[in-house]
Amino acid sequence: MSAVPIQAYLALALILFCIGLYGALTKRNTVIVLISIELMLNAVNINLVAFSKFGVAPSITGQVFALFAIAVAAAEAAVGLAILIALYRNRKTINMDEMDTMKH
Amino acid sequence: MSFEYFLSLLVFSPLAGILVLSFLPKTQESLIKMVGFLATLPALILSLIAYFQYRAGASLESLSEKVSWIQFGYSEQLGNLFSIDYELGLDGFSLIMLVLTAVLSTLAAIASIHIKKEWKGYFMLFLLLEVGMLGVFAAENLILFFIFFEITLIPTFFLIGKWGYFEKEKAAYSFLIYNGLGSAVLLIVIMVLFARTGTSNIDALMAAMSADNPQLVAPITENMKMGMLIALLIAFGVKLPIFPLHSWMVRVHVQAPPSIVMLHAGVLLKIGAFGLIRFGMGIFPDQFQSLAVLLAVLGVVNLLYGAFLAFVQTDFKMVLAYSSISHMGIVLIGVGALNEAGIQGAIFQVVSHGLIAALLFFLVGVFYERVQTSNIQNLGGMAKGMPITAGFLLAGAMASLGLPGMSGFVSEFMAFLGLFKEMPVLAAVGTIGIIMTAVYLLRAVLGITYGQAHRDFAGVTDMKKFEFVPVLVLVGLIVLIGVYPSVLSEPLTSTLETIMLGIGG
Amino acid sequence: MDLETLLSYEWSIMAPEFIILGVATALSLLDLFMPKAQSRKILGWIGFAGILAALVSLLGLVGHSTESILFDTFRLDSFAKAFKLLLLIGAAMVMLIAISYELNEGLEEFRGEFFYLFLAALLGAMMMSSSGDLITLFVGLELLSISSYILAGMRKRNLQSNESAMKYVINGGISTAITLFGMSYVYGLTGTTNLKTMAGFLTTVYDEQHIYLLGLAFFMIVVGLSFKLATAPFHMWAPDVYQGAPTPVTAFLSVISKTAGFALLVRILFSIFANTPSGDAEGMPMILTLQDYIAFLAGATMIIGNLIALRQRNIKRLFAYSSIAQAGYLLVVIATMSLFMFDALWFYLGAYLFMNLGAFAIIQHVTHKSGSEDISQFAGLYRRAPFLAIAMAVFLLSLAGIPGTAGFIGKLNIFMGALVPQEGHYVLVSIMIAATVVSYFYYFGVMVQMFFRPAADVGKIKVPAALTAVISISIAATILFGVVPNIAFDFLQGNFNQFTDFFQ
Amino acid sequence: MMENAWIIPLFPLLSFLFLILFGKRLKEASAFIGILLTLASLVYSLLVLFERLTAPTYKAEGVWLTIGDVQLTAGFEVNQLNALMLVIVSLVSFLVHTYSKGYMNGDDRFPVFYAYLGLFTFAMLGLVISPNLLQTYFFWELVGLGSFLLIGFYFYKEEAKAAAKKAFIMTRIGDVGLLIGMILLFWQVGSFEYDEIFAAAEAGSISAAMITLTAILIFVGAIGKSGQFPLHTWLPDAMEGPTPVSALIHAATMVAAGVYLVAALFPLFTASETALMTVAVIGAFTAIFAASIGLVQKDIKRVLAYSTVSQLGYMMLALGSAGYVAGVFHLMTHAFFKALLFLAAGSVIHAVHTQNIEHMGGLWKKLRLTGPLFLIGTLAISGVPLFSGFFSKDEILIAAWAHGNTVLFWLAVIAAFFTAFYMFRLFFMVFAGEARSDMKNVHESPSVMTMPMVVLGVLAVVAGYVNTPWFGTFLGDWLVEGNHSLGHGHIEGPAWIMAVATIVSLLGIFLAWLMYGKRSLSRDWLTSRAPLTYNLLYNKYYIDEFYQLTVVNGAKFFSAFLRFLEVFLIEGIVNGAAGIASSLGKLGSKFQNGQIQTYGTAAFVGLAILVVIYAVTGGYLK
Repeated sequence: MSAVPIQAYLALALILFCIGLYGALTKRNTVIVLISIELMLNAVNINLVAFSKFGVAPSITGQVFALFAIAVAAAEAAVGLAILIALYRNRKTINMDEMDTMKH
Repeated sequence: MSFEYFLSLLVFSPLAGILVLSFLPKTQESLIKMVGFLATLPALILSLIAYFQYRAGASLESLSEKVSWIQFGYSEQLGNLFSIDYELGLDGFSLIMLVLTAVLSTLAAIASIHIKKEWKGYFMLFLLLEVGMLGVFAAENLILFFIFFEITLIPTFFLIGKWGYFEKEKAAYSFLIYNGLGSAVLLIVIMVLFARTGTSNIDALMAAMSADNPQLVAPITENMKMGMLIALLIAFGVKLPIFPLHSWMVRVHVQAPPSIVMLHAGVLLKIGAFGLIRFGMGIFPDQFQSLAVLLAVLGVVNLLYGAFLAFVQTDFKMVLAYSSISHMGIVLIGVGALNEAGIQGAIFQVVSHGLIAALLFFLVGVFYERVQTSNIQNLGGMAKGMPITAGFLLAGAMASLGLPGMSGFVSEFMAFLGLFKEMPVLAAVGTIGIIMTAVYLLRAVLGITYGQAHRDFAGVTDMKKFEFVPVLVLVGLIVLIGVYPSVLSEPLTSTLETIMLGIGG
Repeated sequence: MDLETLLSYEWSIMAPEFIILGVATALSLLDLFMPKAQSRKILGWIGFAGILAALVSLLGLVGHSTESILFDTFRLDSFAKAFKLLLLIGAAMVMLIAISYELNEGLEEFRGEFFYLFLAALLGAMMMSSSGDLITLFVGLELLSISSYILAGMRKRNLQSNESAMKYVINGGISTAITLFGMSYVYGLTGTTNLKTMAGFLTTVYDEQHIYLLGLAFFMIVVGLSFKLATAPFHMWAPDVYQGAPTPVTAFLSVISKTAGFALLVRILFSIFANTPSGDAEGMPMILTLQDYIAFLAGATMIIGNLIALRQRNIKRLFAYSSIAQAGYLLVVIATMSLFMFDALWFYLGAYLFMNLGAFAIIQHVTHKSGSEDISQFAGLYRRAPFLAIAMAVFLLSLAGIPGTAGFIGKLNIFMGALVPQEGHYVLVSIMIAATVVSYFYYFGVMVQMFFRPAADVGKIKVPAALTAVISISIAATILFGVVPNIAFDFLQGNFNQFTDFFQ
Repeated sequence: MMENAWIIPLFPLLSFLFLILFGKRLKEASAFIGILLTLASLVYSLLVLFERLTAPTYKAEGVWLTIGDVQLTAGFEVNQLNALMLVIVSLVSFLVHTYSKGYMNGDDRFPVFYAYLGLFTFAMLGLVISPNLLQTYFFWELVGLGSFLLIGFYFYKEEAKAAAKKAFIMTRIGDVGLLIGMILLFWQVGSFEYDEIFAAAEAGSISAAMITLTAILIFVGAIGKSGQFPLHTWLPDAMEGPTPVSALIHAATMVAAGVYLVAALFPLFTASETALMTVAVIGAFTAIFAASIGLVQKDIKRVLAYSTVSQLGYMMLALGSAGYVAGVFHLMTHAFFKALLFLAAGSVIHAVHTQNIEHMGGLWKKLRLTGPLFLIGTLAISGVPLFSGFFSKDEILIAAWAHGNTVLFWLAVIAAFFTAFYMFRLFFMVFAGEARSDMKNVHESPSVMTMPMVVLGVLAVVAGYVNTPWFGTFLGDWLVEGNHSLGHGHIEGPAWIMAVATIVSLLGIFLAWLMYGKRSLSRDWLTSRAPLTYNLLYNKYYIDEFYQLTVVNGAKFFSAFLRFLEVFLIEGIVNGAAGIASSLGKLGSKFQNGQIQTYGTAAFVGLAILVVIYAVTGGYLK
């Protein structure tokens, strides 16, 4: 069977990463931003997994790495949401662009 | 000077005063002032001992100290490269500067009687400043020199900024920034030398630079040398100051308390000249020769620029500030001449102007103390109320305009003697400065002391007892050097010989 | 892997980590079972004791030969020791600062969490400095980051605190993603996450494509980590976060996570890229071709940090920019890659640790006394608390790099490293020195407040014992290492035999 | 004796130091200190002079300052000229000291005055025994200081202040010339020693051009000190000082220092015809120029001042015409009769408390002693036969003629006529006729003032006979003895010159008598005929105004310009730099807008930039 070439996986990951980055940098809604970050992290996971199969020297560690990444991403998201709630309690908004009491 | 740590003791003796002061209650004014004054004496005595023993024929080598201090990198792979020793030592020139510093510090401490507030902090900083100044002249390697050089910076900043006059903070800041930049440039040069040669010992550097194929960590090209010399010129040019880097110094002279200006004009500015001669000439002799003309020109510019600006000032302090600029021009002229006469003249001018400036600023303080102004237009006829002070002021002015029999003449004469040999035309232009000096000084001094009093100064009292001490000492020294210059020239002989050897003159 | 192998490992070399871990867990349990009413200060002291214990055990390990266990995921080389030393000392002092951090609102009931989260973060930092594998590195990094996100938001009733935490977590997430993306490429080109084997593998890479991809990875990692270091281009979060976070956290971020970040950066750069061919004719190692990019970032960081600091009125913001600038100086060390690199980095981080923590201890106390963080709060400090004023002056002078302080020697060391190479980094050095002079403006500005300006209220200021301890230690160290730096250098050269084991 | 000649200047120095320190306590008594100590140096100088008449020149030196391998020496030398000057200076100084006891009586700064006199005398004596140019310059400046202090003695008077300042600065301008000259000479010869300089000049080891240049530069110094044109303006103003001072400094001694300097360096000047010519021309011009101004002045001291200037011009003319002896001879005689005139004038002022001759008159009867003495002085200066001035002036005219400066010769003759005229104009207006203002209780000065005048009076008559064509030219022969480069002791000239001189001076006297004595000729015939000339003369050719307009304002303008530079350019650049830094900071903090995403974007952009640079330069797109 002809395998999908690695370039495809990499391209996909890259595109996913860029979408995530774009979202993280432009969306006003903080939840969306957090999700975009997840997107970026998942792009990494695709990379890792792809490399672990089709990389220069395929090895299982890539997938281990991916697992760790997923765990960490989850933790990060959790913390992010917790902080967002705390903020919402005080500020009554989840809009990114309103979080600028400190500047210059 | 028998025992080992003579110089360290000399340099750090003021710290004892700081220690004592820190235990005194800050309200004990007279006690604090007394301690502050006493703390300057050990350095004075020790330096005088050193001077007279040297005159008596003792060698200065016996004074040098050396303790290994910092080792960058790993000695087993670098040997003693990149190691910085704590090394103090003297030659004739630095010995003289040391004595000058010690004397002026003591006198300035006396002058500090006029300080009105926070004597404790004042004297602590004052003594710290003295440590820095003494160390600068005793340091045997560039990094130590730089450290002491910076140590003078901080106390001066506070002394100006806290105890100065109306625009004190502005003055303090411009002092800090100009000198900060100056020392930054200096640091670059020092570090390049250190990084490339692996040593910062001045003699070692001189040797390394003059050797045909020196043992270097990394090569130093001719261009680099020239660049470093120019950098040095800028660094010390700020201190000296050389036109157009002078504006900070005017502000400081006007805003700082007189006792501090005595030290500032008397010693701190001289560090610039000291560095220029000791390091500029010593380490980069060949490049220095190619810059000599530039220096001479700058010197003449300084001389005239300062003189003409002093001519239109209304505040006596401003006049003195610009006159300092003008007189530093003579140092440059001497250095630019680059022959025995010139260099010796420059060194003489360094000492002489130190004494004269200190005298004049002390007298300014005395006047200000009594009439709360130093503006020429509000003064006049002071010779009636305070004849003695006026007399000394006139004496100071005469010394400063180079009247024979006073130190100013000897230095001025030698500097021009030197320059006339090398560049007669330039020197001839420079002599206009001699005339202008007389013009602006007489205008200012006579404006204050002679003529009709513009205000009624009834009840101004003449100098008090303690005020005589600094004035008499300074005038005495000025006349001594003026009449019997050998007191300076003889200790300098060996130093001059080495320098001339370096520049192959 | 079976039990024998597991037992065969010399676990003792992880003692410090275990201690911290243990204390952290213990604290969390204690916090759980302690009566609500009881003050949690005691937890702080326990944590402090734990850190000291870890410190002692680490000192016990100093003489220990280079060792790596768990398939090279955890290495105890001199580099790790040296940096963990800094981390633990810093942590101990931050702990003291935290213990004496009093606030009527926000923190009180969470004090317990604060302490063990703090220890968790510390643990992460320590892992970062001594792991030999991308995965452990990454986990350590995240342990540090996530804990510090929460720490920043500790004062949950305080809007600024929430906001700073939010900003921190968002930017942090982005940076993590970028770093990780870079790492994934490195992994892909080598097929391993172990740094040592990676390095070995990379020496044989000659494919243009691969080298270019490595280059990309390099930039992603550098930029991602520059978030931790708060250096350009990822520095902008720092001022906001520093301002909003509780002062002890700010201190922690500005010192410990920075130090850990540098440890991580050096670890990755020099084990992965050090002997990777750059693919150019001379076969220069990749790292040297990338040197200039780091230099560029360093220059930018120094300039940005110092220039913007000029305009700050809020003391914590001011110090945020100052710490950006300081990070810039530290980047210079890495950019120059001279034979003095490790010493210079270590010494300057040490000096920076003392002077910055000392300063933050004072800032916390002064600002907390008045509730405002405007630098005018320092007005007349000399009258109100001479000791604080003079100590602060020493720290500021050290930060400004004035002789007689550790900061100066550190800078000296950096300059030397930058100028030793054949073509010295004159531009970089000039920028650094110019930036230093600019920094005089704001450092002395604080001093002008303390010494020249009259105080708003003339009440004397009392300093709690813990803070006094921190300040005294810092001032002592700052001056000691400024006057006789060889103490530090001898220790370094005596015990860490030139970090030669870094590459083995 | 001569071995210790160095002690002569020390007496007055001692007096200076002593009085400066303890004068306050001594009050009037300080006069005696001054008088006694100057007497000491007078006696000593007389002894030295007598010894020198027979013994050879004595010179002693020691090292003063070492520069590299060059050694600058200091010491003293007693040759004919020095010995003579020693006596002249110490004598006049002694007399003035005595005179001042009466004149300054009651002044509350009496001791200070004597201290200053001591200082000046010390400097002047030091000047005349200096064996080298450097030392000469040293004291040259010090006499300037003495003169400055004494002119400004009444410091509270604005005029005195201005005059003192002017005197110091104008002379300093000259001094700079001298300084340059001697330094250039030093690098030519390698020494400041007179004899070495002469040796070099003779050996021709200095280029002619250089000799001329240095000689002229040194002469510039002389111009300044001796109030020659164009640096003469300070001398008349110097009359603000107390009259004894004018007698001592601005008549007899210091102003003659310029002449002395040229005389001392005579061999150098003779080595360059151009230099000699310059000296002669300046001298002659000054002589006639100053005399013409003197014609119309109203202030008794100013008239004398201008006469001094013109007489000094005579001396310069003499030296410039290679008349070494004539110059020195006139210097001596002039010292005596001009000192006499000033002291007498002082006595008059002391009596009538005004200096304006318009308010005087008819004092002959009132001042029985001063009058005749003043007359003697007047006769002497007018060159009436048998008085000292006659012989010396005659020598000068002969020298000028013999040297072929015909034009200058006739100028000198006219000057002589003027001199005679204005001196007698002065005499008649002061002493003849009736008082032109009511002057109460005018009485003769005390003997302490008159005695010195008598002494000078005698000298003003007899001093001429030491060197006459009739009884022999002892002075001349002795002066040039053993030094061929100084020319001959006596220059033979046609006899008619003496006749002409006599006639001219008598004419002058006669005219003055017609106008001011007998009044048969209206006073203002000159004024009415040529008011312009009169104003021109009365305002001293507007030279002061000219200087004010050009030099002073020039300097002021230039300074103002530099100040502008200072404020706007230099300060401006600095502030500009600071501004740039802070505005950059401002810009930076603008980006810091509190928006999280901006920060992220910044990081991303940074990354992008790096990658692009890398792609373009670094690895891939090569």
